[in-house]
Amino acid sequence: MQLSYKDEEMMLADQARRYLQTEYSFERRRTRQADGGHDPKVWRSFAEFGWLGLAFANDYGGIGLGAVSILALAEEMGRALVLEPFLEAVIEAGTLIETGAAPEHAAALIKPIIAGDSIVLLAHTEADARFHPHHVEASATEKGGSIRLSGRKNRIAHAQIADTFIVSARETGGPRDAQGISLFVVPSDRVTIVNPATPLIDGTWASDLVLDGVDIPVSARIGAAGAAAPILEAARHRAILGMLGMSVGSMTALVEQTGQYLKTREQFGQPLSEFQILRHKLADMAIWTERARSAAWLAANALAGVSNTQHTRRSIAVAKAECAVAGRMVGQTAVQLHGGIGTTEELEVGHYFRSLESMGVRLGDRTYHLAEIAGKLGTT
Amino acid sequence: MQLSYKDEEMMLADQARRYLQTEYSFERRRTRQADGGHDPKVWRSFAEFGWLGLAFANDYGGIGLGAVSILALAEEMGRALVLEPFLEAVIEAGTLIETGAAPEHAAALIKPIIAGDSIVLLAHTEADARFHPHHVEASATEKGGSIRLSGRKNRIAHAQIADTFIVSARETGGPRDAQGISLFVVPSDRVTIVNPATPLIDGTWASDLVLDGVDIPVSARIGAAGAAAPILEAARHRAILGMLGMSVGSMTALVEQTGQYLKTREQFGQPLSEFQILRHKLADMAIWTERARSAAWLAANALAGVSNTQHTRRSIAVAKAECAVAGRMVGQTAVQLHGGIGTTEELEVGHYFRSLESMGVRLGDRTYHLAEIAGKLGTT
Amino acid sequence: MVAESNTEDKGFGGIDQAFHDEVAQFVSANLPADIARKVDINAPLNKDDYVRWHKILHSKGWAAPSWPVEYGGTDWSLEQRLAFEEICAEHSAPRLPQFGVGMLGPILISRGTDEQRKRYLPKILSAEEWWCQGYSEPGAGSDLASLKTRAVREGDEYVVTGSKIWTTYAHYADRMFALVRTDSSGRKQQGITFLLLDMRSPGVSVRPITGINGQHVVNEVFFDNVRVPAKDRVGEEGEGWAVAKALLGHERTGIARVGFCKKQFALLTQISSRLDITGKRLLDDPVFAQKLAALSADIEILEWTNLRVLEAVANNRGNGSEASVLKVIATETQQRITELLFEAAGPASLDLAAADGPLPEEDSAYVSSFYFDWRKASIYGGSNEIQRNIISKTVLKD
Amino acid sequence: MVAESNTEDKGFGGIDQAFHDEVAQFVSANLPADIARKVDINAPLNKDDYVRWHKILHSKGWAAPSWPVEYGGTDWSLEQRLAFEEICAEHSAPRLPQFGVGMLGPILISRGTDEQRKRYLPKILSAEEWWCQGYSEPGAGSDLASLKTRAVREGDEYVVTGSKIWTTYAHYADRMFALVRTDSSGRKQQGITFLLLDMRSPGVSVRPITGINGQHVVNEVFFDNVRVPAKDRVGEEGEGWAVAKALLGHERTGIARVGFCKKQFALLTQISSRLDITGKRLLDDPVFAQKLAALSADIEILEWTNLRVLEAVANNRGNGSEASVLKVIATETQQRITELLFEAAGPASLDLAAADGPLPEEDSAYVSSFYFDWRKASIYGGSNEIQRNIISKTVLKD
Repeated sequence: MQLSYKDEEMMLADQARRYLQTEYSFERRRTRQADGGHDPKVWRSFAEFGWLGLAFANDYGGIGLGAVSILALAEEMGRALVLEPFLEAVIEAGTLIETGAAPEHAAALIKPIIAGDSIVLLAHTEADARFHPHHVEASATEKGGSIRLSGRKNRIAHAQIADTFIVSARETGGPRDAQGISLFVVPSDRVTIVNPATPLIDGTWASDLVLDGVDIPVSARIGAAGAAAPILEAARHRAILGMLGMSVGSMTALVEQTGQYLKTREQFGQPLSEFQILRHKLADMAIWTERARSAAWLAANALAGVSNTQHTRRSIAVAKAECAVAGRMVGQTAVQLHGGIGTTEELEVGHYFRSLESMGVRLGDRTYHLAEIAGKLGTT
Repeated sequence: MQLSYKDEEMMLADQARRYLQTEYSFERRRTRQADGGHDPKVWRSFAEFGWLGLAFANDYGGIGLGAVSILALAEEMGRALVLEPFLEAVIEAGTLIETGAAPEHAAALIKPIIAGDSIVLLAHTEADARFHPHHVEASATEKGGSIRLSGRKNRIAHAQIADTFIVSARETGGPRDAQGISLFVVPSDRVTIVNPATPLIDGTWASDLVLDGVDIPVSARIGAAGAAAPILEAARHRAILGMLGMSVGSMTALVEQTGQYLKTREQFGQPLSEFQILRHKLADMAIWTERARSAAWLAANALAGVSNTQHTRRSIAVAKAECAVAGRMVGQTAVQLHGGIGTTEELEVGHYFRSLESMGVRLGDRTYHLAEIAGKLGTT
Repeated sequence: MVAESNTEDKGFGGIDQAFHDEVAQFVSANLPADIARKVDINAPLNKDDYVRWHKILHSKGWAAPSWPVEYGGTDWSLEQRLAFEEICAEHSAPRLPQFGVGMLGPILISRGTDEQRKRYLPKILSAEEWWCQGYSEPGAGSDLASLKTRAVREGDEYVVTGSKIWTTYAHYADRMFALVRTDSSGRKQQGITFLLLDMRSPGVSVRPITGINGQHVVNEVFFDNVRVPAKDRVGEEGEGWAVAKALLGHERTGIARVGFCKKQFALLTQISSRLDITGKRLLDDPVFAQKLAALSADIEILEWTNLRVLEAVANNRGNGSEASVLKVIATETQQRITELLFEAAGPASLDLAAADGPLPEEDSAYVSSFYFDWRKASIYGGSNEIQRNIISKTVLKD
Repeated sequence: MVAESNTEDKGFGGIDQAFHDEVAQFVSANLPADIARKVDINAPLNKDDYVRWHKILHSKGWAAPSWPVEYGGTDWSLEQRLAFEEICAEHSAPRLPQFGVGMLGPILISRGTDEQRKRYLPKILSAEEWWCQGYSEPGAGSDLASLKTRAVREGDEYVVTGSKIWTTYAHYADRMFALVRTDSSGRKQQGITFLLLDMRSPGVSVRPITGINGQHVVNEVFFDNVRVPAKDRVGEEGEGWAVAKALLGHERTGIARVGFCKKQFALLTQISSRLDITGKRLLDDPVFAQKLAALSADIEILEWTNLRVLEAVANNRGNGSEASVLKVIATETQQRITELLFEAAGPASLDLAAADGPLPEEDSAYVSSFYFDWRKASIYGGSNEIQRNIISKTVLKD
């Protein structure tokens, strides 16, 4: 059990905070947001700091750090509201490859990721999936040594900058069966990118992808045919962990900024911080943030520890459900305490709020995760 | 549509308030509570004021007033936390008789009620019913001109003082069918009263009733055989209306008393009423009370207007669901704002709180009534 | 003042069917479909949308129901006016900005000069002139009376310098009615004057403020020695606070927005009724249905609270905090609606609808935009914290 | 002080299984069934119940785990002590009143005289003497330091006059530790002295206070010229506030009560698992199950917050408001549990269990009693309003 950062994790966080404070100020972020969020120079720095290799095994040239390190770094990224696809292209896609692909295949994919030369994204969600983790209508048909992919992927964030997609497609079964899903590595130039710059609430862009009978070699498959569900789950869990860290970082920043604002701003002849009702709402923000932090550590320990599928699933669901409501309460309250200016795009507050709501929804909203818990009451 | 009391209703309320303020002080109430709540002298006064005949038709010697008058009087009873079985023995049982019984039978039953000489109670709820309105396992078997009643009724408030029960029993169908339930007039000495003084949270007593093969004449049946469901519903709706009125009266009293307390009590060198957080909680109590008042008027109008079963049902469900949560919020907050003393039996606050929670549960809790609404979404 | 000017039927006996049908039929027949669609999905409306609908209502004589007939209003009761607003909202008509008809009009009618009424009322009625409201100032927050924009009398003119903020649709407006400070020696509520000024005057500039949802609705307005003729002052110099306040206390039909809430509930039902791949609707999910049930109950409670408040005020039985209670209940209900819309949309809530460009097809396209934007409801018009201050004052009678 | 006296393992690496099993097995084997049943359904416990269980723990050497070994304590780490409390709670052991073992004991160990330690500690350990706490006074509320009970020095004695309120189990107690005022000239925190007094002294009287649920737990205690030997003063005269405060800041393992919450959740599951006539369980109702899921998540968040807080405090990384955050989260979670128990019971929640007499059979017999009683959790021990004041102070660093 680990309940706080160790020295090396603190060092990682300090390094990230220092870099982001100067290089990722709110004004610079605003410029990057206008371009969909990705700045190759920033990404290059991430690579140089070793963050892109943080979680990969040494064998692949990574640093081999675990769940708590991901949490530490993600917290700083959430604090700075980083728009880069760190969770998607490193944590999520990386976990997929490392968990699912054969070592040689994995090495070939991972090394350019670590170097910052390749952006690989999972293309899994489809329009009718809602939050169902196994909803795949896209089809993969094997014929004469090659595989033909057909289907449509929905709302893939950062798709416009990916060079490679890992596409989920169904080889057998019905549209929501866990069995029968496979993952395929597809170069982005084989895919039609629709709506390349559709804005999302967190400030990034998303696109739909169309695979209109794309033929790829069988060797592009990651893992065994039809057996991608557990690989997807492992990647989803680690991506959620990253989101929890980012959420906690964002909430922490909101508590600080809101406290500062209340102390600075005067109304009716005294600082807002003198009004007890506003102080109590600030206290509520702090309480929700501590709850979210507990959720993040709960998830980190579940993913760091001995694998126990039931326990891990429940832990992730509990943590994600908690973070969603905490993020909402903190975001809403921060806006309310800032008053009019909190409802504009000019202040960071609204951006944090939108980003928190985004993380509350992505990979399953609170209702979805509570239903996961409810479905297993009494089984742990 | 009526949205406030007319002069005659205000006069009724004033009369009730004056009487109850002097004759139903908290100290007197405490004495009566030790005896299960009923005081024959108080009941006699109710009769003399005409309150027991308030809602009955002129034909039966009543005053023939409608839903809004019930609301007005109930509000005062809630304000004074009256323990008498006014809702049960007058509104609920009275509605059953007036709606269901043949005129002569009705007259024979109603006149002594109005005079204060007879206490008639509905014996309907059974142990496994939860809130199901048609749960009746007690059986009624007709044989040779008489009917044999067998079964058990659960948690009948004030049973120890009733001279007559109106017992629901099933003639046909399964335990939760709407069809097949009949109502029978049974003298209380034909019934075995179990646990005659089991305390309820609202300060009254309840008992279980056992009917161990009680033979009664067919003429004891109210209405047609097996057709009691709509009669029960009409009585339930009016009893709920009365509870809404009582709840609003109790909440109004709690807002006033809590405001007074905050002004009187000092802490950290100033009256509690100077603390903004406590002021806002008091404001919340006032807001919830106004919501509950709206609920009560919504219900009163639904019951006063042209009968439309779907509309009436939804209105009652909306109002009851609202009053339950409002009563809880007002009760809990009143206790919290009173601090330690609010958690004792010595102050009225706790008694109001318990009574409000009781009314929140009786005849269906919030969850039950929300489910009623949910089941009919889009049908009104 | 306005609310009581022609309320013969204070009993709220219910709207007669003929009136209801006439309004409903007129809206159904005359509301342009493109505007209705925007309203249905909470897409942003532009000036042209508002003006088109205003002119259609004007052609029917319904552009300013609350005004006396002599100025082009109606003889409707308060109840009818409320019903009119609600029926319009339920039938997808946009809520027209109220700065001209709802706010300045009544002020001019009760406090203006004949000349002012003749000059301004007809063009408000016809939508030829668009007004904006210059009350809030940077740094003032809920402390409205602390305003600092100065107006100095020079001969027949006032010279105005300062700035206003949160000015809704200032970028559409031809004119502004504004509170300015002509004297700072007394209490902060004193020395305030009510002026009508031309947005095209030299020295007026407008800075757009982008909302949290990316849309441009409010603005900051700067005045650099803007000259306003003294005849465009409403009321006496230094009595502007009373002029503004007389209105604030009386215009209550617009707080609850019950029709709007019902419309949103319809959208929510529609979004939740989409069949998924397994043939199920979100509406049939018991957990979601329970939330919908609670929300529909909340809307009904809001509706009855609104009716009770209006009836109490019409009969002078108010205690003074009714508008505050109503505002809290209304905005909390509305915000709860936006939350449930956001939830119902599922992953589609991740999309941030563009502020302009072609209208998206999906019913849920604007749910997140609406959710984020509507946080303002508990801030503007006196924050809900201020409303609770007022309510507690009334309960404590201090 | 106490919390840090023997915490070698500050890493919270997890409790080893052997320790866990030993505690669990001991409790299972030795806890009297009648006590366990009372605990299971939240029935009131009497003095005999508490003393029986205390003596059983004492026989095993576990009556005062937080004390140093030399006084009869254990060498357990903070983590083990926490685990001990939680395992006991999960296995239906009652939470013993902490006035002797948890509060006075550590005070005497750190601030008492040798004579006081010798005189009092053994009888606390053996449960021969029952202590109560005399801090709160009528009229003081959360403003503890405003106490007025006076103690006047007369030779070798103090003469105490005044009253205390909310004194838990004063009617069971042999002795009381009390804060009294020996000087009222300075700041209200000054001039307070910490005394140990005999409840059987002439001049002590106890008035029972009946709780909102009809049970008698707390009391008002009156002192009419009660004579207390000066040797029963702990610390110096006038330093009682510091003596009391040193403890308040350090005893944190008892705030969260995670084991208690889990136990309540088990009761909730049990009540919700009853088959109704249609063969369904409330547990399977999707709406209720979702509420249970949210509650079980809340309890897990409480558990991890508790672990994080204890680890931070053990490693001196606290910011000072941890206990307040924990208290708010814990009491709100506990109160939510009582609400859901109340709901699960359905009509049975209408019954008010008797304060004495034979134990009812139903699992749900005490749900309403517990629900009403537990409103005190957000009032006692520093109301949640006070806790939020503290938290905001920390955030604002003022």
